[in-house]
Amino acid sequence: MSAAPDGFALLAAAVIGLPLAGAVLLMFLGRRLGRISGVIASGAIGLSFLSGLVLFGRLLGTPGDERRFVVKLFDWINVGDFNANGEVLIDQLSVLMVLVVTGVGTLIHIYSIGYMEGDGRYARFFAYLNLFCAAMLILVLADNLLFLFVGWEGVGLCSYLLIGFWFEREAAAGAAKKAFIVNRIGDFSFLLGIFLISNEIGSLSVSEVNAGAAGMGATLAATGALLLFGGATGKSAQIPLYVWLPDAMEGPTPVSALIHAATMVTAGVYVVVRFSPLFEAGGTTALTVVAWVGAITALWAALMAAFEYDIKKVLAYSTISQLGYMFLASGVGGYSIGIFHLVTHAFFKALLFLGAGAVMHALDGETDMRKMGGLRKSMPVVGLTFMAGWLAISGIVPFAGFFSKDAILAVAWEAGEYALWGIGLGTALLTAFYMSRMYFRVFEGESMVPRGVHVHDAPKTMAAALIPLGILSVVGGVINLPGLLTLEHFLDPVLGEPEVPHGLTAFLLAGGAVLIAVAGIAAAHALYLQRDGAARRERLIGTAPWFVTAARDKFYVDRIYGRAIVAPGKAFARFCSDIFDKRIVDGLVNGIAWVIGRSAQGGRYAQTGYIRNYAVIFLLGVVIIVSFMFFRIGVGT
Amino acid sequence: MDFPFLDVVIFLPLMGGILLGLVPKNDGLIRYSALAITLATFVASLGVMANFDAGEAGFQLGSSAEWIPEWGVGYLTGIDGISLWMVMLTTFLTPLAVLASWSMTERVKPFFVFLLALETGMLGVFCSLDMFLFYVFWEVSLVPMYFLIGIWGYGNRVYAAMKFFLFTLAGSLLMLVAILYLYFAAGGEPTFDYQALLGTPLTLDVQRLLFLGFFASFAVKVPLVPLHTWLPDAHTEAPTAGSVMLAAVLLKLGAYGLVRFAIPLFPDAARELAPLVLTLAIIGIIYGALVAIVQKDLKRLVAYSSIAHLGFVVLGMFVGTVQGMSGGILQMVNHGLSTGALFMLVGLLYERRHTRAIANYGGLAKSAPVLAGVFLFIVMSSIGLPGLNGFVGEFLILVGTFSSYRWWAVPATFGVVLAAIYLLWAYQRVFHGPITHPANAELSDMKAREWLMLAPIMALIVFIGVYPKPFLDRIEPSATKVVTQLQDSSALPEEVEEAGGP
Amino acid sequence: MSLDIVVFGAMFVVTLGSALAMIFARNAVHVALLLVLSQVGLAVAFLLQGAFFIAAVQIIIYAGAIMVLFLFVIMLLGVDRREALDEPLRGQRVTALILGALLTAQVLYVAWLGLDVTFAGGGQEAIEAINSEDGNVLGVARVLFGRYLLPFEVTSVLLITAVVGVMVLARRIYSAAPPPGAERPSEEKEAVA
Amino acid sequence: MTEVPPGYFLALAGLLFTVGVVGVLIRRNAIVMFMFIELMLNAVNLFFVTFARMQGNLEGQVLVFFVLVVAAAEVVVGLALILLIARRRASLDVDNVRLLKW
Repeated sequence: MSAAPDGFALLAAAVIGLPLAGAVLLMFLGRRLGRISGVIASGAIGLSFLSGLVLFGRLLGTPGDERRFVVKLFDWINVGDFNANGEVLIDQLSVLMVLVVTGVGTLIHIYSIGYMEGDGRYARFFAYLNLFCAAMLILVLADNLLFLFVGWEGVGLCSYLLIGFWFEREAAAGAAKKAFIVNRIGDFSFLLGIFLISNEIGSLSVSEVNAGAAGMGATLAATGALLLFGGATGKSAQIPLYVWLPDAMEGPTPVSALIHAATMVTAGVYVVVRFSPLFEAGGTTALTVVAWVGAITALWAALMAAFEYDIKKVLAYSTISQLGYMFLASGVGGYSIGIFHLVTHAFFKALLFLGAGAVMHALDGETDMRKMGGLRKSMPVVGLTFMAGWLAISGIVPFAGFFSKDAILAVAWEAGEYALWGIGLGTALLTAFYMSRMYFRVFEGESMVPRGVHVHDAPKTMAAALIPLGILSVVGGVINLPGLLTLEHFLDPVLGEPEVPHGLTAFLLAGGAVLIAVAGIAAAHALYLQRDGAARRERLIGTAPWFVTAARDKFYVDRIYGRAIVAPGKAFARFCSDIFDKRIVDGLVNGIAWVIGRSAQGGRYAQTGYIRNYAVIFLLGVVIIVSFMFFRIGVGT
Repeated sequence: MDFPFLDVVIFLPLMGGILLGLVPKNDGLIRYSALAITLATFVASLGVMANFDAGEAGFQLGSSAEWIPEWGVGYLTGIDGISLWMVMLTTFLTPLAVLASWSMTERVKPFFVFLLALETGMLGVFCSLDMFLFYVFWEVSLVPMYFLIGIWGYGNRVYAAMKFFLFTLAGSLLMLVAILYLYFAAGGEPTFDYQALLGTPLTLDVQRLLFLGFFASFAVKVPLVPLHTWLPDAHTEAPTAGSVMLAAVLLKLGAYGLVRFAIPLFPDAARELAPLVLTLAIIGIIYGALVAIVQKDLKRLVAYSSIAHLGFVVLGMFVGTVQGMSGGILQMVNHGLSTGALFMLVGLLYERRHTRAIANYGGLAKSAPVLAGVFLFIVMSSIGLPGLNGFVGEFLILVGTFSSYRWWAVPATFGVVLAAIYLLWAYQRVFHGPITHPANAELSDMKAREWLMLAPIMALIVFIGVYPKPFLDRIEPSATKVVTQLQDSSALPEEVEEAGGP
Repeated sequence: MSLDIVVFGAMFVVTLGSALAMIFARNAVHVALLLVLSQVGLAVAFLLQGAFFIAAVQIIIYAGAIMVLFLFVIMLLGVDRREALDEPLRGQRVTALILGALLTAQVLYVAWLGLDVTFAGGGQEAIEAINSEDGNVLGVARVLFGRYLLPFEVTSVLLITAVVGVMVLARRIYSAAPPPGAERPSEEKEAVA
Repeated sequence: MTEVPPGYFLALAGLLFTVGVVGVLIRRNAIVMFMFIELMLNAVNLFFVTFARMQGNLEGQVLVFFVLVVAAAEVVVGLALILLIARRRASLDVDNVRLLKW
């Protein structure tokens, strides 16, 4: 690590500071700025993107192995031997993430100018978006695990604010709260990981943690890594903490695109990749867990996506599933592949969400796919870009998703994890199927749109975001095209070179993946576009109706969590509050008071009020005292 | 330094209160006078801070005078890095508490006189270096609070005031016995001088008993479960300013007492009984949070959250690491700010709607967006969102706990999750959702006076969250000193191993 | 058997007998008269023991002034008031008698112990000496205005206080309107009448 | 002066005292009770005089003087109180005055 060149600190500060300043400005003056606030926010994040680009350019200007700079922004917490400062790490990985976050972020900001038009809290929305970007940039740039945690929680807060943006709806408010709390459960694990690492390594800096990980011993390293991963399952919506993401679709659609598809939810992947030496130091345990959790989540979420009717929820499950892919890739050692998929996913999933948003915008907020259909003709721009996204996520050559997904499957194969590879392949089939199902139901076939709804294509600002993303979804794969531009090798100094198959194996694997994708699309075509599709669907459901019921009810996971954790917790809390506090503790206190009171009551009866009674008692006392004196002093002496 | 800033700070409110008694019965004049007095106190305390030497671990800026020389009672004051912030917190929040009771119309004069007397009592506790003086201030601070709750409280105020008084009095009597024992056990020239009593040699058995005597008093005040039931009642029934002072400062008296007296005077007993105290602290964290979840009364909910937060403070103080101790002390300030602000906000809601029941609210974010934003900001501070003050304190406490009592840290950290649950759920029910009650639709948003009392707190919350250095730099030397007293330097490593075991 | 013993025996019987009779006398006036008799007997006892001044004061102040005051009050409140014979307090009489008997036993036991105690210092001779030299009154005065001067003066404060207190108490009776808390104003009038 | 040993006088005083006590306990008329109290005071006076004789100085007799003064003051105040009570209650029965009751 060499000293940071001049200007890096300023650039890094600009990258984070611009959206932060925008957020603060809009927070306080938003109401006065009115409509212009959208432009201000977009400008702030756009400038941040430009700063990121400059940073990237300057980074490319330094030799490959020395592209790693730590810049201290401010002193933060220093007590005893514990130190955590506001330090940012500028290397290939973080700059790439900066570009993704600010790039996609800028497009989504621009999209939102049109999408949020007319909303009563227009300025506030952009304030939150800007704040989110700032937090996300802190997350990806932080060199210190604790500083990273600031971003980590910051994005969680913004996610909360934005999911609950339309808080008048009970569902939105509940979803926001659920997202925050479920994430907090993940953070619980994440914090413990921070404690463990800080305690064992004595530092929280990325480089020192990664360097010192090997010295921790396998068990501790694995524990630390898994604790961090526990946090990642919350943020990146993996089993068992994925339940918040489908609900999070209550937020405005640009939010879903930015936060719940492109950026925030990938933070978990980023952390796993960032601390890959720590995960590796834990032997195979930690990585195996990561890979398997990812794979199972990918399949699990894809299953639910296949039965969902809500357009945004399908995309949400799809996101969970794709994030599972990323963890799968990281778990088998393909860190840069995971990041590659993260990038392409950011493109096409943001695109899909924005497209879905445009559809909803056109249909007065309708999200049920059964009430759509045949929209391609009335919304050509949206239809076309959506098609690009659909083909990309399905993994059709040469769209972006093909390259990254194929690379993940290949790297799993090469690692000898055939079971994981198999799950990945199955998920790919499902992915192609449910995405095609969505595309067909929404854009092809007969229109189910109720009469009187005026369908219109995306307004200009929305199209301005859709088209670049559409292009990126088509050609995004080139950034890792073997021989042309290699993201992998760009990241190699940070993450090491992944082991990928070569030659015929690679070709066969890729071909297989494409075939699977085509098969999925064909199945969807047969079930949803052909004339007797409905009948076929009936028959298919008839073979395992219980499974369909279960899948449509999210496999009862929410209910199980509710019954097994929330309800007993609440019952216990009620017990504490109503029984323990009121009856036992207060009961004890009041009981003592009652006993004293009661004995005083008893004593009261002795107070007859008759003077002569008192006098008798007086005399009794006298007799006793005199007797006592006889006894004590001795009689007759 | 020649000017006795500290003594001025201690007695300025009391003097002001006495003068206030002479002011004619004009409510406006009384309010402004009270505000002026408390602001003057705050300014004087800034003088204390300016003259404070950050590198010094011992006591400074104090003065000493004879009081009852026959008994060895003296007027000894002084502050270190721990009490400095407690003093600052008190002087900072009292003007805001005055602002919070601006709309008070009933018996205005005695209210502010009691409030000022309360301030002197609390400042006196934080600055006393004489056990006798300390005890006097300790009890003195009880009386104004009793009247604040009992006279200006809500429905069940008399019960709450009595409960508050009896609980704390019962605890402090045990402490009195312990103080007297210490006084007689010290031998030599009779003295109540804290620093002279510090080195009193005591057998472990005696230490244990005396520690428990002090602990009983402080544990009630903190409060630790199961001695906590006075707190929800007192908080709920107290007027806003009373709740603010109670939560922000009065509870700190207990935690402060632990770190100032219980640990340094009886280090061996403190070390031996630390696991017990830690267990109680953790029970407090979990228990307070759990109970808060199901509360139906907004103020009660905040009150229970105090129990959880103070559990963190006590946890940090007894884990025997500098991080834990510093975090605990910083967390006292943090809790004072965030919970104080929460009570102010609940007070604002109450002023508008005259109800504390959560069920009567809903959808307020629509009618009062700024209020909702401020509320959320404070909630986030209380939850411990990184970048705000609560996180710095909680994190230091937990990281300190983890390094010496690994398994204790796990449930304590879980308390962070619970905090999010109860506060966000309550927030959702109050501010989110549709407006179900017509009165909520016309709810007015923040007014200038309300900004005036919340903006300083919010600024400080961000400042501590982002740049806690000035605070930590002053706390650390004193915290280190206490921690070294708590640690038996030779025996510590094994003990930590033992404690960290299963 | 000297005259002494005869006088003592007579005094003993009169004093104790009249005291006992007080308990059984139904009429308050009779009680008062019996008390006077008993006090006269006591005065004799004082004389027997050489306390001439006290004996005289006993007769003049006690049997005279104080008892007259008693009689005044009895007259004022109605001489014919009869005390009810029943005892409303359960066990009161029995307990009182038992305890009284116990106390009597104790007192007699102590007296019995002291019956044969002799005084080496010759107390009796000393008293006789004083009485014969300066006279009893002068002797008492020497002690009273010597060593006990301050208490003596303090008693004057007590008396003044008592006088003022009684005046205050008595004044209420003649206040124009009965105090609002008065329970039964009609009976009050009746009682005055 | 008499040859009768002081012990007999003491016995007389004690008996008078107990008679006074029993009288107070048994009688219900306030004035009568008061008179029994006087009787007890007189008994005590006899003790003092007898002790003076035993001690050989006059201090016991002086004390009787003080008792007399106190008794006089007490009687005056006490009777005034009785008078007031009697007017309010139309009765001298102390059992009717029981404001101290539960």
